[in-house]
Formats: sequence, C-alpha cells, structure tokens
Amino acid sequence: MRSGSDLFRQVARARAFEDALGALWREGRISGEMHLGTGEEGVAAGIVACLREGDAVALDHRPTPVLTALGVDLVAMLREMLGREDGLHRGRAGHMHLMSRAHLAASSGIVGSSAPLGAGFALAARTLRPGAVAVAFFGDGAANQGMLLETLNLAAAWSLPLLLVCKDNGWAITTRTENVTGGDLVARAAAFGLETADVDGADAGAVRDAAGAAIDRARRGKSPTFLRAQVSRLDGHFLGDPLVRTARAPATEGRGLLAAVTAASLARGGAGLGARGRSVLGLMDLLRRARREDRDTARDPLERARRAMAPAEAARIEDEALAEVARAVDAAGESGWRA
Amino acid sequence: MRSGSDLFRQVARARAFEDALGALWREGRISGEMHLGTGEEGVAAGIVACLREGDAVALDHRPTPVLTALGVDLVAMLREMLGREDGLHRGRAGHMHLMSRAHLAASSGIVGSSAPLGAGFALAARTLRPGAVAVAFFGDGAANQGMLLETLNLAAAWSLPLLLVCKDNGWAITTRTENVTGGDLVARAAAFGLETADVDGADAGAVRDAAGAAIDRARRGKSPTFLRAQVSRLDGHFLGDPLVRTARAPATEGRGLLAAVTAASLARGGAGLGARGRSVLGLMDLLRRARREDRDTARDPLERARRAMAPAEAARIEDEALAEVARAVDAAGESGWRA
Amino acid sequence: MARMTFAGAIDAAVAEAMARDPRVVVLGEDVHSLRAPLFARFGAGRVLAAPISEAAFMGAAVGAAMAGLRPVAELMLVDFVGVCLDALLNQAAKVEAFTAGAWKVPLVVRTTCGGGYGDGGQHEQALWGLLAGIPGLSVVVPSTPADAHGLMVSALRHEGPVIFLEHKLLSGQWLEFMGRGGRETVSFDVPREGAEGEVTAGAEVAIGTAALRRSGDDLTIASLAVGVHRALAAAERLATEGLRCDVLDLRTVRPMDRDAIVASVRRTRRLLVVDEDYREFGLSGELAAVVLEAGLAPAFGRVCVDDTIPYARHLEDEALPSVERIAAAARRLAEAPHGASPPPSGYPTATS
Amino acid sequence: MARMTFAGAIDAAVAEAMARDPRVVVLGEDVHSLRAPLFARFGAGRVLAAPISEAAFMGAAVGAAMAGLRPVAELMLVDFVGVCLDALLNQAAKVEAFTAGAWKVPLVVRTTCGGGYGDGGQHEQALWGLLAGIPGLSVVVPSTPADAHGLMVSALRHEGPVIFLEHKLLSGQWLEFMGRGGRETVSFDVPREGAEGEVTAGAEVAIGTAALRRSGDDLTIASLAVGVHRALAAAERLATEGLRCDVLDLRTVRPMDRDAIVASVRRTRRLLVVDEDYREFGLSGELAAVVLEAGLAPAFGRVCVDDTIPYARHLEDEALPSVERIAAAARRLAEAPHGASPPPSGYPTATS
Ligand SMILES: Cc1ncc(C[n+]2csc(CCOP(=O)(O)OP(=O)(O)O)c2C)c(N)n1
Ligand SMILES: Cc1ncc(C[n+]2csc(CCOP(=O)(O)OP(=O)(O)O)c2C)c(N)n1
Ligand SMILES: [Mg+2]
Ligand SMILES: [Mg+2]
Repeated sequence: MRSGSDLFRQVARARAFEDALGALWREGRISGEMHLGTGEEGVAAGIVACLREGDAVALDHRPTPVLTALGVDLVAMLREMLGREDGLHRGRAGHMHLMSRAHLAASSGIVGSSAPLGAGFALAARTLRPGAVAVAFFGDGAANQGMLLETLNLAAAWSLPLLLVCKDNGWAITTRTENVTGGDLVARAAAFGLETADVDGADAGAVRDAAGAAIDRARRGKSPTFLRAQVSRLDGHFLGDPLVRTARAPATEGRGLLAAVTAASLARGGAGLGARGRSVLGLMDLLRRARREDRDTARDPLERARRAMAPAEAARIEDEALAEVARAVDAAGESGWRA
Repeated sequence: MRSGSDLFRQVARARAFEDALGALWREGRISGEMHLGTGEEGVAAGIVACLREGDAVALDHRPTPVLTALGVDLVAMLREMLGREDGLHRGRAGHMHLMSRAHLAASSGIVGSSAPLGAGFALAARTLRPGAVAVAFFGDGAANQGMLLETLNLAAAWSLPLLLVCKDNGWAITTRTENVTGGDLVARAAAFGLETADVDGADAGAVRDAAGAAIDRARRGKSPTFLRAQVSRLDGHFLGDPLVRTARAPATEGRGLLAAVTAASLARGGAGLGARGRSVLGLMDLLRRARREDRDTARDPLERARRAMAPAEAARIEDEALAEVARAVDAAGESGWRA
Repeated sequence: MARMTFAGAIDAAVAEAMARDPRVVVLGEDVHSLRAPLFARFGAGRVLAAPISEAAFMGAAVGAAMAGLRPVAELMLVDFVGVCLDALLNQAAKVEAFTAGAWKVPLVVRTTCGGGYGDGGQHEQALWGLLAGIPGLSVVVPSTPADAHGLMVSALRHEGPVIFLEHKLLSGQWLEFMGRGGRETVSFDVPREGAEGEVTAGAEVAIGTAALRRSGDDLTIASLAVGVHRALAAAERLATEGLRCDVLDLRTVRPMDRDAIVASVRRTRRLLVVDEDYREFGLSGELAAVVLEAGLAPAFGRVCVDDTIPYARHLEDEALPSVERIAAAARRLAEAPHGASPPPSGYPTATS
Repeated sequence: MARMTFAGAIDAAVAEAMARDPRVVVLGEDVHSLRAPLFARFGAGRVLAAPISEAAFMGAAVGAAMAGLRPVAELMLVDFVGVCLDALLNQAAKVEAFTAGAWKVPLVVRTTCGGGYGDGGQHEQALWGLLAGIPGLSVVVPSTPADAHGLMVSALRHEGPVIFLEHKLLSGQWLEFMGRGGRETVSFDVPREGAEGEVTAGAEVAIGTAALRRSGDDLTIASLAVGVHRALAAAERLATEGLRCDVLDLRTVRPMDRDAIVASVRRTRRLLVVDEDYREFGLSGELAAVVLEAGLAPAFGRVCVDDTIPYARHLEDEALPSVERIAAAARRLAEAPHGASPPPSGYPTATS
C-alpha cells in the first residue's frame, strides 16, 4: 500500500490529466462525448494503491483516472484520444474504450458492462493466477442495469475474487439516482450476499483502507465485496453538458430550452396544473443541483488530499504532476504524424 | 375473496387440467417441452381469488394453473396445445405462449420476461384503469435474470400497482437455486424497496391472505409487493425430465448417463480426486432430491386443501373438476378438424 | 407547412398524439430533460423517467402496449439494444403471431443511430438490418424532417411495434448533445436538407413506402437516412460526368418497398446500395435478393460499413459511406456491362 | 475414426481440449448435468454451473477470455440471445477492433438452434443471420458429426469469438431433452447422416470453408445444418427428374466462403438458398449479394422461414424448409431462363 503522498500524487496526476483532456476537447481536438473522471480521482488512487501485477480492472465511461494511476502511458492515451495512428489503439478506440492488455485493464461505454467483464477477469484470476483479484468500476446509474445486478449475484454465487466499486455521484446524466432507485445500493448489494463497504470517495485514504481489506479478503478466496464510494460529479455528465451550461448561464445558454419548457407548460391540452407544476419544479431542482456541484470544491478529492499534506510538499507534487502531463500533451501533439 | 371451497375447487380444477395435459403429452399429442404447474396450484388459486375484472397477469412457462383459475376456456386451451386450427390461438402459440386478451393474461417462455411484462400491465392499469393491478408470476431461477432484477427496482421506483409472485420450488431445471443464488430472495426484494411476504405456497388460503393484503395496497396506489410462495416441483422440470427419469429408474433410464459419468470421473487427465468426488456427490444429491420431490404428497397443494375440507365435500368438488376436465378433453379431441 | 428541425418534427408528432390520445405515454432514460417540453406539459404520469434498465422498461412498454397504452419507449442509442433485445425479438415481435392476430402491440421504440461525430464503435452503429431481420417488427429510418414527422405520425397510429430510428447527424438536438457540446471548434458534415425543412403537421408518411428523390436512368442508388443525402450529392457530381442516377430513399427497412426498388432497377439495370449499417447479412444483401427474385440481374455494388467503426474522425470518415466512395462505386458500376458487377475491391475472402 | 453422435462429437472435442489445456473452461446453466461427464472429470472449478443470468455469465466469459482463459460459454438456446446480446455485439466482437488487434477474445459460445419438434416460436429460431451480421464474430453451423467435431476443434483454437450453433434435430441429446422426453409416441424427421457418423478425433475443419456435398451442373443449393440434409434429399428426388444439383454446405456463416459459392454458381447459374433462419435481412440475402458482386446473374430463389415459427407440428412443418418446398422451388428455378428468377409466389409487398 502506498503512503499519503503517493496517493496525493496519483490524485494530482489524474486531475492534471483530466484537465488536459478538457482543454483538448474544448479545442475540438478530442471528438464525441468526453466523460471526465474529475471527482473520482480519489477512488481511482485509493484502489489502484491496493493492486499489484496480475490484478485486473474493468472500467466504465470514465476510465482515465484509474488508467493514469495504473501507469498506462499518458502520451499513448492522449494520442489515442486525438485519434492518431500512433495512439494507444491507433485511433480505433477513443476515450470510452481505452484498454491495456499489459495492465489487464479494459473499459467499455455500455453502462453496466464493466461488472460482468470484471467477473470474468476475476474468474480468470482465480483459475490462472491464484491470489490475484479483479476490480470492476461503475456508477450508481449502472447499479440498475440488469447485467450488473446479475453480476452481484454471480460474484456471490461463484465467490469470485472481485471488488465491485460503485462510484456513486447521485447522477445518471440528468437523472437523480434517488428518483429511479428503490432502496439503498449498499443494502441491495448486501442482500445479494456480498460483503459491503461504504466510504467517502473524496477521501483517497479511506478508499484505500476499505478497498485494501476487501482485496485482501478476495486474495484469500473469501467472499467478494461491493464498495460504494460517494463522489461528486465536478464537470457534469460530460464536457459540454447542457444541464451544466444551462445552470451556469440560464439567460444565454439555456434560453431556448427554458422558453420551450415554459411554452409547453402553458400549452392547451395536457396534464392538470399540479402535474405541470411538479414537472417544472423538478427541472428547476435539477438545474439548482447541477449548479451547486459544478466544480464544487467541498467534495473535490484533490482539495481534500491537499489539505492532508504539508503545503510545500503538496505544491511540489502538484507541479510535478502538471509538468508531467504538460510534457505528455506536448509529446502527444508532436508532429511526425497527421490525420 | 373466495371461500375455502372455492379455493379448493380451483386447485382441483387446475390439477385435473395439468394431469390431463400430462396424459395428452405422453400420448404424443402435445409436442415440445411441457412444463406442468403441478405443485403451484395453490398459488394460482390463492392469487386469482384476489383478482377482478381489469386486473392483468403475466405468466411464465407454467401458465396453465392461473389460466384455468381465471376461467379461460379449457377446450380452447387444450385445442391450442393439440395444435389445432380451432385452438385458442389457432395452433400458433402452444403451451408456453397461452394468452387471453379478454383476461389480460399473457405467458412467455423466456425466463424472467413475465416481470417487465407485468410491470407494463401495471403501468397501463394505473394510467387507464385506476384501482386495477397486475400480477407477475415467475420462478426462483428467474429471480437471477437481469430484466427481472431490473423490474424489482422499476416497480419500486415507479411505485407500480404490481404484485411480483415468486413461485420458489428451489429448482431451475437441474440446478438447485441455493447453489447459484447469493442471499435470500425475500431479503433481496426488500432491499429494492419492495414490500415483501413469504408464504407456504401449498396453502392456497395463506397465499390468498398474503396476496389480498398486497393487492389491496396496490389498488390504493401504495408500494408494490414481492411475494415468495414456497412450492414443490411435483413433476420435474418438464414432462420426461431426465433427472426424474434417472432418479426413478437409475438402472434402466439412467444407465447411459451414469455409465458416462463414471467413466469420465475415472478418465486420465482432469481434476484431482477431491474435485471429481465432489462433482459425483453433487450429481447424486440432485438425483436424491429429485426422487424425493417426485409427486411428493407432503407438499402437494391438493392434498393440503383436501385436508381442510369435509371429505365428502372434497370428493364431490374433485369429481366435478375431473368431470369438467374430462368433458373438455373429449370436446377438444372432437373431430371436425384434423391437422 | 412550417419549418422544423428533424428532431422538432418528431417531437411535434409525439406532442400532438399525446394531446389527442391519453393512451400515448413516453418512457425512457432522461426523458424528463430530453423531452422537457413534453414533461412540463403532460407531467410525470405520462413522461416517465426510467432507470438505466432498458430490458425492464422495454419489456414494460410491451406489456403496457398490450394492456391498452400506446407507449413511445426511448432507447437512447440503438447501440444499446443488446441489453433489451429480448423484449423486441421474443415479445413485441411475436405476440401478434402467437395470438393469430388477436392481440397486437402498438409500441413505438424511438432510438438514435449513426455516426459522423467521432464517438467510437459502441455509439455510432446503425443496426437497422439486425432489427429488420425480425419478423413482426417494422423499422423506419427517415432522412428529412417531413418524413420524420410523417413516419412518427404513422408509427403512433400503427397497431404493431415500430422501431423509429433517428440519425444523430440529422437530429440537431442529439448532435449538439453528443457531438458538439456547445463548441465552435468542431464541425460535422450535416446534410442541410435533412436537418431542417418544411413539414405539414399531421401529414402521414405510410410505413413501407420508399420515395424517389432524384431520377436518372443509368443507375439506382438505394439508401436511407444520411446516406440519401450523400447519395444525392454524389448523384449531382456524377450528373456532371454524364451519369444519371435514381436516388431511392427507402425510408422503411421493414416492410421493404419491393415494388419501388424493382421498378427503379428494372429501368436502370444497375443497383448501388448505400447503407450505413454493416455490409454483410443485412439490408444491402436483402436488396440484392429482392432484385434477383424479381428476375433482374443488375450490376450491383454496395457502399456500407465493413467493420467496427473506428473512433478517429478521419478513419470514421473512411468507414462511413461518403460522397467519394459512392461516386467511385457508381463509376465502377457504370463501366461494368449490365448484369455483371465489377469485382468488389479488397473484400476479404473466407479462405484467405 | 470412430462413430459418434452429433452431440458426442462436440463433447469429445471439448473434453480433449480441456484435458490438454487448463485454460479451457465450460460455463452455463445446468452444465453440471448437461455436461455431467465433463463435470465429473474436470470438477466444478472448470465446469461452472451458472444462474439464469446470461448477460452476466456471457459478459464474464468475454472478460475471462481476455484475461487468459478459453471459455466455452453455453447459451442453452440461441433464442435467448436477446438477454445477452450486448456481450457479443459490443464486447466480444469489438475488443480486437478497438485495440487494433492487440487484444483478442478467444471465446466459444456453444448454443442450440432450430426447430422440428414442436416447441413454438420462442424456442426454435435459427438467428445465425442476426449474429453473422456483427463484424468481429465468427458463426459456424455444422451439419454432420465430423464437421461438428472439426469446427469445435477449430473454434477452441481460434483467437477470436466463435458462435457455435448446434441444431437440436441433429443433436440427439437436445432432441431427447426438449422434444422426446422418453416418449415412444412421437417422431421427428431426423436426418440420419447428421445425427450420427464417422469422426476422426482431433481433425480440424477450418472456419470459413464450405463443403460441396453433392455435385450437379444445373442448380446450386446452398444451405447449412438440417437444411443440407433436406437439400440432399430434394436433390436426390430432383435427379430422378433430370435436374442435377450442387449441394453446398456452407458450414460457416461468417466469414462466408465466397469462393465456394461463386465457383458453384458460376457453373450452375442458378442459386437456391435453403435457410432455416428468417428470410429477410439475413443469410439468404447475403448470398444474393455475393453472387451479384461476383458479376453473376443467376436465377435465384430461397426457401426460408418467413415468419414466427408456429407451434402446431403441421404448421411448423410448413414453416420450416422441407424437401417438398425445396424441390418445388428448384423446379421453378430450373424452368426460369438463366439470369431471371421466377417471381416468388405469395410474398407480401410492402405497399400492399
Ligand atoms: C446500456 C446503456 N444505457 C444507456 C447508456 C447511456 N449512458 C451513458 S452514461 C449514462 C449514465 C451512467 O450513470 P452512472 O452509471 O451513474 O455513471 P456516471 O455517468 O454518473 O459516472 C448513460 C445512461 C449507455 N451508455 N449504456
Ligand atoms: C432467458 C432464458 N434462459 C434460459 C431458459 C431455459 N429455461 C427454461 S425454464 C428454466 C428454469 C426456470 O427456473 P424457475 O424460474 O425457477 O422456474 P421453474 O421451472 O423452477 O418453475 C430455464 C433455465 C429460458 N427459457 N429463458
Ligand atoms: Mg452516477
Ligand atoms: Mg424454480
């Protein structure tokens, strides 16, 4: 297990990398939906700190914090996301499908699919590499996806060396998980016969400690664990998230939407006033929450980790991380190759 | 709600019908996999007793006890299973797809699919027929199917007027549910935010009482319920179940299988002795259980219901049921139509 | 007549149906925000935000349709159909057949498809061939706002299940959502006639009818959705070279408008299929069968997607049917004698 | 050489691979009893009985294959693929493409298909066309014990995902399980050459190679699985009428053996596809495209399944490709001039 400054370094590296991705995306150099992992860096750092060679990880649509912590080459990843022939996957995969066979790490953009994938990694670990484990990362929204629910059961039934990590940010795109979820996710997992843990995902150390116990158990062939890490979504669902944009600038960015909603809520034919009112209030509440969480420092794992460090040490490590990523961005953008 | 003798009558009718199906199947007049509902008649009778016009039921691969209790025409059903052009569905559907639009009843042979179907019935009920409810029937094996697990959540999240009935017979074909299931199914459902009930499914009255409370709650728009009814599989997974046949007559019916298993367990290359032994013991245990449950009277809902009745009354009702079904079989077999 | 965007034209059809018919409900992930105007007007009872449980809510939509509602179930991307195919394959598509016509499933599945904005191979598929292969389903794929509106009007009145595919490059709302995200720094090759146009409110477009978008006697280009616009651009270019093309917009994949295809190909004796779906075992093959069954022996070619769509924009552009690829394939066909296709270049053979 | 049943030939290939290679594991519902000999020999660690959670265990099989195992994942019936398609469509089929070849998924999906024993429309589908439409998958459908063995041997050595379809009418074990159930009172039209035959243990049959089962210059009948045997019987009958047929057993659907098809049709100039899968948007259409692309213009016909398979045995017999339907279609093709298919009788048209 790594020390506090190691954890901090991984959180800082991950954040620097995510921020670099944000800049590249805004410049139009990364295409499609870019889901940043900002807010999840503590989970990534804490869990990767417990892993060793031969362990495997299955990732969702926010794979980068875990991949940076695992030590996957930053330049190769950046080049991949820039769509370059010299990228990690020669530009074939993109941000939702970053993989590294050497690290036994694979991501997928289908919500929930990381769970069965992780179960398979765990099965292979048990069969071929006794003592090795697998970790599957997913969100709270994914926890309602059938294949994931099936995997909670499968992991328990087969007693797989698997850690299921739910990065619970309370959101699935524009849906509040509490509005579409029955019961509590930790209790749910426990009812499937899994061990459970519930931690503050902004606290990398707490994550590391909880995951460490679970992973040790898994290495010894004991029952699998569901770990819920409460995190915050610092940059909306993806970059350019219309909810965040509307929340930030209702008068400009949100104008079209708000006008359409208002007109519709007054249109002839439809539900009664009460139901219409509840709808409009519901939408307002989403905007309010989106605004509150937008780059919310209170639940920022980087802020949190920084506070636990000597300021000078923290600054040095952050500078190093920023420099490392800046070098990677420079290297990634180097010519010698053009689309 | 119906009285005890009404319940008994439905149990007796359902059993008479299932037995008639068994005879027709053995005669080769019904094709394919014939899953009888023997052992589940108490559940069917108890729950249908709580239903009224406008309610809907979604059924699995053992639909007939519920359909007979609902009053679906026996002759039309028999003709359907005989594959006749004058059958309920002109021979297009067969035993796994019996439906009745008039009764809002539909069955499906895909394990777990009755749950979402029932949720949809419940949604339509709430929207179009306030006060009406839907019931989804399924087995314990189905409780590990993704779409069913998703439906536990959906029912809770949307607060649907739905009763989810798990006919728990401990089996899925040759698999003991306990061997592939984490946790307890009732606790699992509760963790999804559902109300729950756990009853002896051989006791039609107990089923009726538990279902009655749940259905009343649903009619009033309160939270949906998961009801587990413990039942026994009296005729194996389907008619001709090789497990049952082997258990009944290991020396004749099971000879091929047992010889192959023995040879394989001694073959060179493979697992160590311990693992092989556990496998063989596991298979023996399945045979032992299958033999024990084969037409086990102790957990037979008909026996149970009979005991609670005055013997003469019981005999009269059973005779009526047998006569009704015998007439239906005669009528179904009437010529005037040939394939 | 009114000018509408592609997505707006669909929304208008849905809104009108909801206002008229209380049985019409919308359900799916994020519909409260993606269809915020409908949510504000019709309330949470008829615009139901679902968890990420496509199998459950799609199956529920089937049940709801059987029990009297007319649900519009939204599957965010057709790529996700793999988690809920059973509801379509074994339930929605089969109830009518199982009941010999007695019980129908008036369900509309509204879903997005297609690429051209760099989202990678799990988010840009077409998959209409896979869905059209299922007897019992209708599959429609409009290319203009008018057709999008008219086909949705028809779908909402249809007695059976209809899969309605909305191409993300035509649907400004989706392209903004998944591709642009408010950026000025990216651009997409959006077909203008597809993204916005005149719409007659309430005007049906019958399911199963193709539309001839351009006439020319030398070659038939059959396509749908974005492919139609690419084909029209290619035809324009080819016309300057003296090659005149029919451009047939299929609009519906299943049931296929065999008559329209046969009529065109009988005249042109050359058929080029432009299909953003995977090349093999799908729409393009079916069109080959249709013309052969009609006793025609056209020169035949196809411009399709051959493999998993790559992420990189330049690779994606090569993978998706482009004006260049279409024009080149058309020229090859034009050189071939009637009834003899030129050997397709670079196809892998099974024994290689 | 040894005489084996169809299922026995497959089991033998799996057992041999398991004995040789500790990476080979079997998982699926009821495999402890359905593969009881393997379970007894290799233990629960390598023969894993799964809950009815196809999406989870199929996805797990993909992950296991990526992480070093060679799983044989059993999907009881291919009809159930709707609950786990995502694992095949978006995971197994795409990992190699996403990683530009760096990471492969050596997964075998063993599943049963096909009708002929009265089990109804949700349990007798073929669906190989749907699966073959997915780039990245291989799909094999053997018709004899030797091919079943040889294709399983190849599948177990293959570096990518292979869907191995086992027809229930050929596989005595499955037919007994789902159709006969120990009864003497029922009978099935089982092709004898398909159900049992000589097998050379360990002999590979390469994926992607068709086999010519019978030669004749008048007409090519292309088929697979049970259809091959029906086609052979029809060809026998047609021979007495002076019509000589090539019967081509495709064996693999994807990748298609284009060369074998083209070579045969070039000679016969007539192509009849006999396909137990749904007629439209699948294998039969793809074969039409293959011959057109090769510059051939054969008379073309197809004998397929048109709609949801009905339960009643007599209706089912009419719905599945039969010797009678094949022979009748062949005669129609023989009467047509080369390059002009006779109009197919009774197809619905989209505009009707
Ligand atoms: C099966 C499937 N359904 C829907 C989507 C679209 N989608 C992408 S991310 C997302 C939300 C996921 O929520 P959660 O799992 O909580 O992760 P978060 O984005 O909050 O990190 C959705 C619905 C998808 N990719 N896959
Ligand atoms: C999705 C799916 N997977 C597998 C099957 C095959 N199958 C039919 S019944 C059955 C067992 C079902 O067990 P359970 O739900 O407990 O019902 P029971 O048969 O015990 O009444 C299985 C696996 C199926 N029909 N559908
Ligand atoms: Mg979330
Ligand atoms: Mg059971």
